[in-house]
Amino acid sequence: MSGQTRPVRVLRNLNAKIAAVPMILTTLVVFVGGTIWTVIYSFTNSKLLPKLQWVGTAQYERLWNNDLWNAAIHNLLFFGVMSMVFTIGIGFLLAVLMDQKIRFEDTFRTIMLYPFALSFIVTGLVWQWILDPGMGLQEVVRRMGWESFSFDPLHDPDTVLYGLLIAGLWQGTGFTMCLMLAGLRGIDEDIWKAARVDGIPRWKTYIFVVIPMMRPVFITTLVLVAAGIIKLYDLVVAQTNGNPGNASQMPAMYVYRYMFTAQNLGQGFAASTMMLLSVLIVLIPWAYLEFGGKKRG
Amino acid sequence: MTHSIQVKDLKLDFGSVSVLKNLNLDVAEGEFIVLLGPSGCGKSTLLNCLAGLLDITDGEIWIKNKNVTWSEPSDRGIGMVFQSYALYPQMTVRGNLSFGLKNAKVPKDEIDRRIARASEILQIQPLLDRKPAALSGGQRQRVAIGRALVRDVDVFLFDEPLSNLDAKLRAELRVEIKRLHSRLNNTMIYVTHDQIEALTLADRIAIMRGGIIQQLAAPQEIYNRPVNLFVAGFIGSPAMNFLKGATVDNGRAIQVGDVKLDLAGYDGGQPTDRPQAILGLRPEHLTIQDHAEAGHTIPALVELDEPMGADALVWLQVMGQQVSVRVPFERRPVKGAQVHLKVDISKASIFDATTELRV
Amino acid sequence: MADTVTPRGKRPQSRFTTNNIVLYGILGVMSIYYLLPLYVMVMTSLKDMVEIRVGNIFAPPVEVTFQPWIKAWSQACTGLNCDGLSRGFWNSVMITVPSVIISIIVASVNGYALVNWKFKGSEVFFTILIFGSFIPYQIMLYPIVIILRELGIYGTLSGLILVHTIFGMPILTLLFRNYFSSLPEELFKAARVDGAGFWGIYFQIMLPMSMPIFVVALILQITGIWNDFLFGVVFTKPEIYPMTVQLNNIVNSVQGVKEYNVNMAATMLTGLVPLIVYFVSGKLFVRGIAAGAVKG
Amino acid sequence: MKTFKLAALLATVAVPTASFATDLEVTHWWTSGGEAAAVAELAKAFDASGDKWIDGAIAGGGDTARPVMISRITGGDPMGATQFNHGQQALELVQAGLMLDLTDVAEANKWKEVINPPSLLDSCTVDGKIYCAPLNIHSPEWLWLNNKVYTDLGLPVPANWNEFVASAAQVEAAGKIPLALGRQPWQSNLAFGALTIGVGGLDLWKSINVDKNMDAAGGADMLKVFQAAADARKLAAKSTVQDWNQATNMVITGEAAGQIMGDWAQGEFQVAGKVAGTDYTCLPGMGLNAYISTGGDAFYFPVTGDAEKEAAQKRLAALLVSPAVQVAFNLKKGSLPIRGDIDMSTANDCMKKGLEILASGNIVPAGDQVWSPDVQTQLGDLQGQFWSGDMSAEDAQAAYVEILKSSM
Repeated sequence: MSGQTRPVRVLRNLNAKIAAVPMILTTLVVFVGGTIWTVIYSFTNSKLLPKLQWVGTAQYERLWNNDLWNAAIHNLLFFGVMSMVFTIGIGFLLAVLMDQKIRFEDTFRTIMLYPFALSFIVTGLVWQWILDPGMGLQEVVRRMGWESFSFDPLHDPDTVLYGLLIAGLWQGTGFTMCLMLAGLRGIDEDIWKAARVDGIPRWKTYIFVVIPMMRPVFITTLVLVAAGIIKLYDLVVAQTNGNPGNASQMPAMYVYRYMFTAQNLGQGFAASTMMLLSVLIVLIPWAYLEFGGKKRG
Repeated sequence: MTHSIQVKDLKLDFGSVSVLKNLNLDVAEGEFIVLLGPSGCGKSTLLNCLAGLLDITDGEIWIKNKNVTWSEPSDRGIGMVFQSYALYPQMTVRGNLSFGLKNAKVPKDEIDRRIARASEILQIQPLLDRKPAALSGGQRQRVAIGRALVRDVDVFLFDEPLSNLDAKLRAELRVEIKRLHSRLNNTMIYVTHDQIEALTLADRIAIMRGGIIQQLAAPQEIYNRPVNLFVAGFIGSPAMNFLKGATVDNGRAIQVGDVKLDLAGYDGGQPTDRPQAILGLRPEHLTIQDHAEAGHTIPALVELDEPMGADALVWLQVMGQQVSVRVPFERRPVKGAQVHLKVDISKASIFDATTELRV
Repeated sequence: MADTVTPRGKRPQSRFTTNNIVLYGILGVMSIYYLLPLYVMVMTSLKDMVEIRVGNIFAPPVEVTFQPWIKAWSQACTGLNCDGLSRGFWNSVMITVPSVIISIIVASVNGYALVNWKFKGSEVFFTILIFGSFIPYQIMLYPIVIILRELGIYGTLSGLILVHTIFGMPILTLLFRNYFSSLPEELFKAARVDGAGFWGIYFQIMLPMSMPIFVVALILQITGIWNDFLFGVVFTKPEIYPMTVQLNNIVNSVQGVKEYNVNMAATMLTGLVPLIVYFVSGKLFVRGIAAGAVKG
Repeated sequence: MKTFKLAALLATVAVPTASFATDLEVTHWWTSGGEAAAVAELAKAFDASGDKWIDGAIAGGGDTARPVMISRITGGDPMGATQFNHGQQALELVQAGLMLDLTDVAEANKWKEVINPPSLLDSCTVDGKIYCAPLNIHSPEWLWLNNKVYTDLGLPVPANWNEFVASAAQVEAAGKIPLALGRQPWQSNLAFGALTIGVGGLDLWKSINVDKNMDAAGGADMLKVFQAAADARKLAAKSTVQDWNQATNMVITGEAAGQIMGDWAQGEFQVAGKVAGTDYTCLPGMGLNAYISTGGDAFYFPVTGDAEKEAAQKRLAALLVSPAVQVAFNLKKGSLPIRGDIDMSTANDCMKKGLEILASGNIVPAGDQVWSPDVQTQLGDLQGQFWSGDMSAEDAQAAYVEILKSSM
């Protein structure tokens, strides 16, 4: 290329742009295109097949008047907050324990990580079974002599989300622990020396020095965990299927149910749009902080 | 003399931030230019622009009388050495040296010849089959220099090449780079924040601040006649002393506190009267004596001294302002003594306090 | 990279300090929590139905039988097909191998381009991509069906590979981007001065340095794609249904009573590939994550 | 068109024609024991005619299978034939021109004359053309009882729902669950539908569901039905299984005394080797009103654009309605045949009861035929919530009326 004339902007680093084509197409066609398509059809009364018969915001009005949807949103919020707090909390705690120069670190790590290799469907089934009052944990404890022992979280509307949580944490905390452990090991050894010289207790060092330093790790973990929570579907379907009543319904299940079982695409799309909107509300401030503020110099 | 590098009206913006502002630079062939400045001054950015690693916003860059403004880095006839060495960790030293040549499709025997020559110059023959991880810092930087050397180019770009080395190695390699320059005699652009490197290596130093070259001149010129307060304060260690005052008597004298100093012999012509002037005095251009000389001395109170081996730096109080003076160790005055400082006005600089320019 | 994963912290002085008892106590209890389901699965899969009905789920089998495993692998029925999971195993391999390879190649190139070859708007695309990782798959089913139909690859293996590549892209690109941005930028600059282009730098400089993160990506993708049910069942047809579809059919098609032992055996057979991957490469996984995947 | 008609005619007349051998992929969600045995009959008959049945069973019920089917049809990679329930599930696919017109097959085989009740064919008809082959009739309003549970307690086996409720306390006292109920919403909805006909009576059911009389839906008679359901849910409180056949299995094993389930439950009893009348009792219309509603399954044949496939699709359509297949299939499935002109003498007690009611004409359309899937889903959600929670009968009725109104 001649060095004298400024190259056409688009052609500069052409190879890099060609290489980014799959990403650009994916984002534009699938994520942006699919989202816009979904939003457009959420204003129609499409049933089994998408049709452009406008009904204004009727689908949304129906959505927000629907007990099931409201229950699903409520459940997701509750489960999401609990899951986020416990996944990150337990993950961090385990990582701290694993970081104490323990013996058999490899063994412990494998034990904690292997559930992540299993699908949510499997996780849901196994835990449904272990928590089954008739033959699971409750029954076993009763047979050992504690007749009045009662542990049946999945069939009580007030506790079913905790039952899901037990399974969700089982599957996900190992991975979080690995992320956190990686973060802990990325921290400069000098920090520990400095803290010891200053006579700061270890737990204080963790809370006031180490955790702030691990901000990027926490953010990555948060993104991964949050993405998983919003998509939560397989686990619930396999473990409780939304029962008892609506006590463990999730928005993704509502979407799927109305799109395919009820054959009311418009309603499903309206629910999808609300979910996407809530994702945007969370993500836009994050993206702004992440990319908006800093520039390379 | 032919131009080796010409930078014409170079501008670089990152978004709304202007990093380089209308920058011009002419470098003669074989010249050793050091870009010096505090961090964030744009010196490394300028080097990256010369290398073609950053796309500029406006202006032109010419290397060897060729407009290379938009050429690929590898087509500009430059070699570059980085602060972190940037050796490819998975390749041996030989692989590192030959990578660029292979990309340029240089014939095999030519590659071998050039590697042999470069490794002889840099004395790295025994290291050729090692991986970078097995080398010491100094060895790594030699290899990094070798990578520029084998490219057989006219211009070498150094981006703080010695900053990661300890003081002793740094001094050794500094001499080696100087030797290399005198042997190869090609153009070198060298970015550093270390003024010793700048003063020892450069034919000319470009002092930068805020994306602007403040002064481009030979080291002695910069040392003795700094163009403004910033350059004056930045160059020289220990730093230049500044005393607030005013030029009086039609510029024939400078009033500092209640002392008036005669400006006869000032290198810079007759300054006009300025109510706000700053007198710049380097510590080595002051002498301590116990008697006053009207128009040539300032009274001072000795506060403390810093022994520096052969010399000592004496800190004194001059009319409420701090002044340091370099004296031979054995001639340092006692603490608390009332002394007089003799000013060598021919080596002093006077700055306008508002424009900060030397007068 | 190995030096980044050595444990930190004070080494406990003796084996029986209070600290140590608490430390190993907590780890032990947690290990029981993690191991319990696996234990139950294994034990149940080795019992016959009679024993399951009378015994408790935690008791080891009185009489070990491998019949459930055999049934799950080669005899369990879905509708009229009674060849168990075996039918889907090779399909899963055929789906997983190309999907994993292609999705990782695409995502690693993305990450590399995002870090080293920024262009106007590249961060915007990346942000949208991250947004994409939050979209529940169910929502995107319909648009994807339309896209695949328009491309004429609905119901084919290539269609499914494309879907896995698309939905694997957000998280993988994030991982690769984070990793590549943790590599020294000067290496990239040096290679450009040395005349290497986009692909030259990618293959000769970046790839050889990126094994840790490739291991992480490999593990995540093998697990994710192997375990996928939704895309496998919606975007393909019975001849190329993955193993999970058969698993679903076995677990959900109840012939009278639920055959828990067969279900558990089927579950473990299906999970075997990702489980082996984790057991074998768990150490590399942590190392890979430590080597830059989580640095923002 | 003429050549197609000819081909179809030929196909139906000369059944075993190996020269036509074509593979047809058939998707359905029949994967339980009795269901799979029934499907095997279809496959056997189709294979015997020289073609090949490629089985595409998707387990997990219609809710799991239908998205797959619809995606594949709209995605342009359709199967050869697919199951849907009678009613409106496939209506839009037909309207979009994605389904094969079977009118010529129907005419050639005189479907209009043989299919009974005729309402089944009406469900297949869109704009005067026929798009599906009805296969069987399922009536959901049955009460299934385990005789042994009652004889062990020294009680007579209940003859209707009221007696069942009356004896429930004794059953419960014996440590048994009176009523087995799977916890999927459609099962609660089904139980409620059965109670409506059983407790509320057929006229009430018809005025709400056929005449869409909302006053009746919100009226006092309907409230009684809701109260009956509220009582019933107490009887089912300890039943926590998900799938219908797990619930049926509780009745088979004597863990539970009874279950409200469609006639397809019979297939499970049969597979378990139980004999109707001796081991178990079936009460159509809950033993109160001997009416049944005529839901069921039909096969649709997506347009493939392949003449050879199309011919095979039409051969299969004709085959499904043919007398021999009807007998073989329905005996295994436990469902009623869609034609009255065949010999079902080998049917067991329960099925005979159904056949009698069918012959007497005491039939009503099924929920899928009178309400859209959207309404059915919402009703299911409501009943799912009602049966497993503590919602009051009044509140549930109000929500019920609201859902029905919203669809009109």
